[in-house]
Amino acid sequence: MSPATDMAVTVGGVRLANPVLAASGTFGYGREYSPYLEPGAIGGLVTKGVSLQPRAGNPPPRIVETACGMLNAIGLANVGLDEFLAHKLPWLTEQPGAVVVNLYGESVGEFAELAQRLGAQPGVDALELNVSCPNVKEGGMAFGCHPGAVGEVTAAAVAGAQGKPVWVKLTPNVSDPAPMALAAAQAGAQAVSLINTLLAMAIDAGTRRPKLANVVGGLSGPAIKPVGLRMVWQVASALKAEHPTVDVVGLGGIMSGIDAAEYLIAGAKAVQVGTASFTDPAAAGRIAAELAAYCTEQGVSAAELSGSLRV
Amino acid sequence: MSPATDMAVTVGGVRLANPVLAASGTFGYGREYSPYLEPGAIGGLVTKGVSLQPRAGNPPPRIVETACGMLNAIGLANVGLDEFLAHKLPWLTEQPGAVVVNLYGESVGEFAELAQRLGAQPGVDALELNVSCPNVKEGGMAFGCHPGAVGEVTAAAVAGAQGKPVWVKLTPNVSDPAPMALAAAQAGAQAVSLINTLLAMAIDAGTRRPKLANVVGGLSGPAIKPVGLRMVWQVASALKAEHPTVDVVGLGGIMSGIDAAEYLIAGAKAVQVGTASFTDPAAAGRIAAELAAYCTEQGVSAAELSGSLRV
Amino acid sequence: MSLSLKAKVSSNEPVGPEIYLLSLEAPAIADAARPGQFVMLRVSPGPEPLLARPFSIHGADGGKLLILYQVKGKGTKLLTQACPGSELLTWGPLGRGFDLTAERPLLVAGGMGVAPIAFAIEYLCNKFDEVRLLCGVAGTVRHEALIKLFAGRLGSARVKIRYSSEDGSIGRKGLVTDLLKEHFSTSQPLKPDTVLACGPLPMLKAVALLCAEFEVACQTSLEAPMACGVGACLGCAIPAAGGGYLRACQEGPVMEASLVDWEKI
Amino acid sequence: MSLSLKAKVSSNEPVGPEIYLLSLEAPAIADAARPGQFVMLRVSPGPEPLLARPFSIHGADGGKLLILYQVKGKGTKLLTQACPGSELLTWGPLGRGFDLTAERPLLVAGGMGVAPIAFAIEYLCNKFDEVRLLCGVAGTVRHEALIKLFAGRLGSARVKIRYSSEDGSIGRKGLVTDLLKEHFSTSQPLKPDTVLACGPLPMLKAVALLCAEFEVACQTSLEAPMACGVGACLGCAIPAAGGGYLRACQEGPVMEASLVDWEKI
Ligand SMILES: Cc1cc2nc3c(=O)[nH]c(=O)nc-3n(C[C@H](O)[C@H](O)[C@H](O)COP(=O)(O)OP(=O)(O)OC[C@H]3O[C@@H](n4cnc5c(N)ncnc54)[C@H](O)[C@@H]3O)c2cc1C
Ligand SMILES: Cc1cc2nc3c(=O)[nH]c(=O)nc-3n(C[C@H](O)[C@H](O)[C@H](O)COP(=O)(O)OP(=O)(O)OC[C@H]3O[C@@H](n4cnc5c(N)ncnc54)[C@H](O)[C@@H]3O)c2cc1C
Ligand SMILES: Cc1cc2nc3c(=O)[nH]c(=O)nc-3n(C[C@H](O)[C@H](O)[C@H](O)COP(=O)(O)O)c2cc1C
Ligand SMILES: Cc1cc2nc3c(=O)[nH]c(=O)nc-3n(C[C@H](O)[C@H](O)[C@H](O)COP(=O)(O)O)c2cc1C
Ligand code: FES
Ligand code: FES
Repeated sequence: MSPATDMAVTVGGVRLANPVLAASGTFGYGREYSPYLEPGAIGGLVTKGVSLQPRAGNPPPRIVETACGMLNAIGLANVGLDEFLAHKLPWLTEQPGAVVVNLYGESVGEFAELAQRLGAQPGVDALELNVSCPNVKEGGMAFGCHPGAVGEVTAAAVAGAQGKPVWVKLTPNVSDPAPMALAAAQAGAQAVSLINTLLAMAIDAGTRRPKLANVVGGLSGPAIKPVGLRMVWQVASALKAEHPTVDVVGLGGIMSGIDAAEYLIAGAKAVQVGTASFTDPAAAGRIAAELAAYCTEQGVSAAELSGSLRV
Repeated sequence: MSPATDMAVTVGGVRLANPVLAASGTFGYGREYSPYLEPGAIGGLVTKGVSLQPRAGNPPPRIVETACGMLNAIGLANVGLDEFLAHKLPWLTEQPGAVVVNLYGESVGEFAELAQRLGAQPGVDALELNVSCPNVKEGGMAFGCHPGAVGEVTAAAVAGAQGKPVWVKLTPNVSDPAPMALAAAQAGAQAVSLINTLLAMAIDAGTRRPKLANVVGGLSGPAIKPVGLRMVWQVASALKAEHPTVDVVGLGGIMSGIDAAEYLIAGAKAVQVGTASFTDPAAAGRIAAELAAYCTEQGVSAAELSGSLRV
Repeated sequence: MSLSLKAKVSSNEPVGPEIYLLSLEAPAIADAARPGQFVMLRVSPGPEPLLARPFSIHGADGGKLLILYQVKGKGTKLLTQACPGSELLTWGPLGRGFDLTAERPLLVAGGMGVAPIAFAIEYLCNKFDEVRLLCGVAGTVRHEALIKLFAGRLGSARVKIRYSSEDGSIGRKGLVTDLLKEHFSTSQPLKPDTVLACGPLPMLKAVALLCAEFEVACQTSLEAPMACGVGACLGCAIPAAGGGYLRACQEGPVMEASLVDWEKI
Repeated sequence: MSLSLKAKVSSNEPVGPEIYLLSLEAPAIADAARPGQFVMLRVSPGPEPLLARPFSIHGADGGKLLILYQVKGKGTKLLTQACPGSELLTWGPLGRGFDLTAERPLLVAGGMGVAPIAFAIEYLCNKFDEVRLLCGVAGTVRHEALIKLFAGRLGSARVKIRYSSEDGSIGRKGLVTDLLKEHFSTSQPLKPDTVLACGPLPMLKAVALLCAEFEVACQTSLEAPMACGVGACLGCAIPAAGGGYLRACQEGPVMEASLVDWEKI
């Protein structure tokens, strides 16, 4: 299908052929899904969160299915920065589509160092700071619930990133994500992405034990879409008023092109597809095609759709 | 079925024949569901939120279905206190099972007045303060997100309630509900019930309008169960350490006896069945029976099950 | 008295494009049912889709409950897959039906609005020698099934049907309200004393206005998104003429047109 | 090369209590499949249940993919309702299968562990005159289907099967590890050089320990909850002997027993 409408967008300083990205932690380092997607089918991908040192992650069980959703407590298992640079990034750089590197530090200093080393890589289009992981003891969500901490982490990353756009991934585990978004914008972020997972839990009534070894985990999937839409709308409205050049990347439960359209309408400039890839390895590409079909039918470009909610 | 095990519990100062209550706003004033439940099938009910003056509620559409959940923006429509006392409470008082009156004020003073007038009614077993409704402009969630405000409202209600137990219904739209629970406990609440609905939104991609006239609404149903379980566990753990006599009433997405058991295991002393009643008008009774069957099979009483999570 | 039960599917057959006739074994509900009332029907035993769907009672015959439904979205699509023998959680009969005490009732149906109207016609045929129905359809192609249905199940000599169709393929070209206006103007002095109407909202609104103009009582069967069906959730709010809201499931689905705020709806 | 496709159900029949044999039209996957590999299968097109289920490839025959599955929970229950002609989203073949280069392999299956082992046997029958299998079942009643299956599909003269059963109703009373120990002790000097095992975790653990004791290489096919099946989610972590974790879907499901930390698993 050749969409009759313009699907290209510029979001958070990155030009995308279409507004659909694969979400961090659900698309590996890209290559895992290459058998299932046409090259160039999606606007790009966000890598699994990279930390300075390799991380083994949490003990299993790490995932459990819930009603229209799933919990994960991976614990930010990842190959570490050196291995990422040596063996993951080169392949990614050769692919069409933007490469956004999601990164995770246990301290402001670690975020700065990661931003510096990753910012220096020509193959990296943007950095996404994970200040919202519910599954780790240090950093993660602890940063993401306080505007001051979000601002500090963001400023440090922006200073280190040598002009590379910095995005900040926000947690939904707050009453109102707008103060966090404004703090990130104030500190120089070019986009905020939301939502990360909702802190949640599952219990096995048979054994009376938590179903996850980590006890709690993050809820994702269609179940959380209504929460994601609400928060994207709140944040997009707040940014529009105070930082109109800072973009929103929306995610949470997107399973179809219509779901993606809803996020754009709510105010996102681009979207990310997470858990859906687990339910269909070709999901991200299919969603991009469905979104293009929707835009064609509606006679709008992707950019025009963004923020077009009529309240 | 006559359960071989003891299902009676005392929760928040109220003795219940079994730990299953019907949740506020999902069971009307009780009578609506009387054709579908055996008398005495459930431990009791929590009424639709009552305010001093009658409230018409929000314009329609007020409800919309989402993946394994629903949004509502009823806007606390209710008959008002006078009508409640004259025409709803008398019938309720004649039924077996506890009567918990959920109440909603726009100010601390209104909460106090409601508590005073309802506390004086012999047919009322406990008061549940709704400081967590996401669908109203004044009061509601605004109170529920700040420990200071929760404490103030609770103290005022406890002072007015003439010894009637006061329960406080907490919102999930916070990073951690434990400070709210501790503030309620400190101010004299005998139980906290959680969770209320998650603030959320749905968009119609065809019309590019919100699906709810109120734009945002509250997410309930199976989709939110993992969030409810996590928060009940957090709050139960916190109260156990600091206010061991204050109980937790758990709710959010309970559809079966096993779901109810999970909440008890997480630390709730009783549970409430909400949205499930919409999917099956006999749900609350069925869930009580299933929970009794589970307890018999496991050889535990309902009281023993409470807080038995092995972490 | 309403009740809830697992109703066994007796048959579930397409009667036209995207239109199905479902027959359920639910004697207790069928016996209590009155025209204009509805049932709530759970189309899946699992949590998705979560809510039950409301359907008007199309007929109640020998312990069987008939439902005439159109495929709209995922719930009704799933319903088409319910095989005979399978069970569907059903509760009812619910709500306020038609008041059938009028002396000269006139029935008005638009499209699928025929579902409850057919039940009312059966009822009225026991009482009157002649029952008049004005029936608006899109055209013979899209609504062939409904037209056949009338010719068949309602094809009693007592039922006098006049059609209007948007494409002119049957009866008068135009809207059913055109027929209604004509009927009001020409039926003097035996003008109907009550109109009983069911159909899409714009049609009901036009019918209500016309009835007000000609000073004829009007009962409209309204739809609203529903969660509980029993008056508990307050989700099914219909703006009331006097301000505030009425519950479609409790004060309705059939409401006196004069009670409804047709501007706000 | 793995790929994803909507596979048409050719047949989906019960072969015993709670055990079904599913045949899917998936030539591209079937052709690429090797024993020990698996596929991910979506049992519902909607969001509930959300995740795909992993199933070992039980056979690959003329473009058909065979899956032998046991009803465990809601996903497999739903799967039993997939009618011939319907389509199931399927991706694979996935993961690391058995290394079948051994000189004197011995197969060990426990219960449903037979699903991938059967595919390995077919493969080995092309290479060896005799293939030995030790098979542990609960008993003839509970595992009648599996036993029949061996007698049937694997009933080649080349396959030498010894049974153990927990209730003594077939073969030796006891566990399959009892058979294995006996086999190790009595098969000298033609002791197997590699054991290929699939079955419940406690069995695999016991098999791994025994192989270590008798210094026989051991490949175990492991299960873990999976979300993606392709190595991306990191959900299927298996504790590794050297610390850290291996992915059951990528470094497994078949893993050298020596790579696994059997204490932590
Ligand atoms: C009292 C009452 C009686 C009804 N009787 C009949 C009947 O006899 N036959 C029949 O075919 N239909 C009837 N309906 C409408 C029927 O309930 C809806 O068509 C059905 O719920 C749609 O479900 P779905 O899952 O297929 O659609 P969804 O996927 O839920 O939605 C598809 C579309 O249908 C609309 N819709 C959903 N629910 C309703 C609703 N309750 N009312 C109106 N539109 C809705 C949605 O807005 C959407 O545009 C009745 C509705 C009410 C309130
Ligand atoms: C690589 C691999 C190959 C497999 N091959 C086969 C096979 O050939 N035949 C077969 O019948 N089964 C096989 N399984 C197991 C099968 O995937 C599960 O039985 C199935 O996912 C259960 O789904 P459900 O929805 O019916 O159960 P659920 O409702 O999800 O759960 C029911 C019970 O099964 C357990 N369970 C769920 N998922 C798994 C899992 N992935 N592994 C183990 N236990 C699980 C749950 O903990 C729960 O106790 C395999 C699993 C893996 C990882
Ligand atoms: C298994 C898994 C791993 C994840 N890992 C990360 C991560 O490393 N960094 C991050 O920022 N988000 C991570 N996420 C969150 C997702 O990127 C996304 O924000 C969330 O899942 C909500 O979107 P979804 O509902 O589409 O999955 C992870 C999610 C899942 C399910
Ligand atoms: C239609 C509807 C109306 C509600 N009204 C109230 C209310 O008046 N007061 C209140 O405290 N909670 C109200 N709630 C919240 C429920 O009591 C409950 O906390 C929430 O729905 C989560 O539980 P569930 O998932 O079992 O429904 C309402 C919920 C719904 C769905
Ligand atoms: S549908 Fe619940 S009150 Fe009408
Ligand atoms: S199942 Fe996702 S990494 Fe193995």
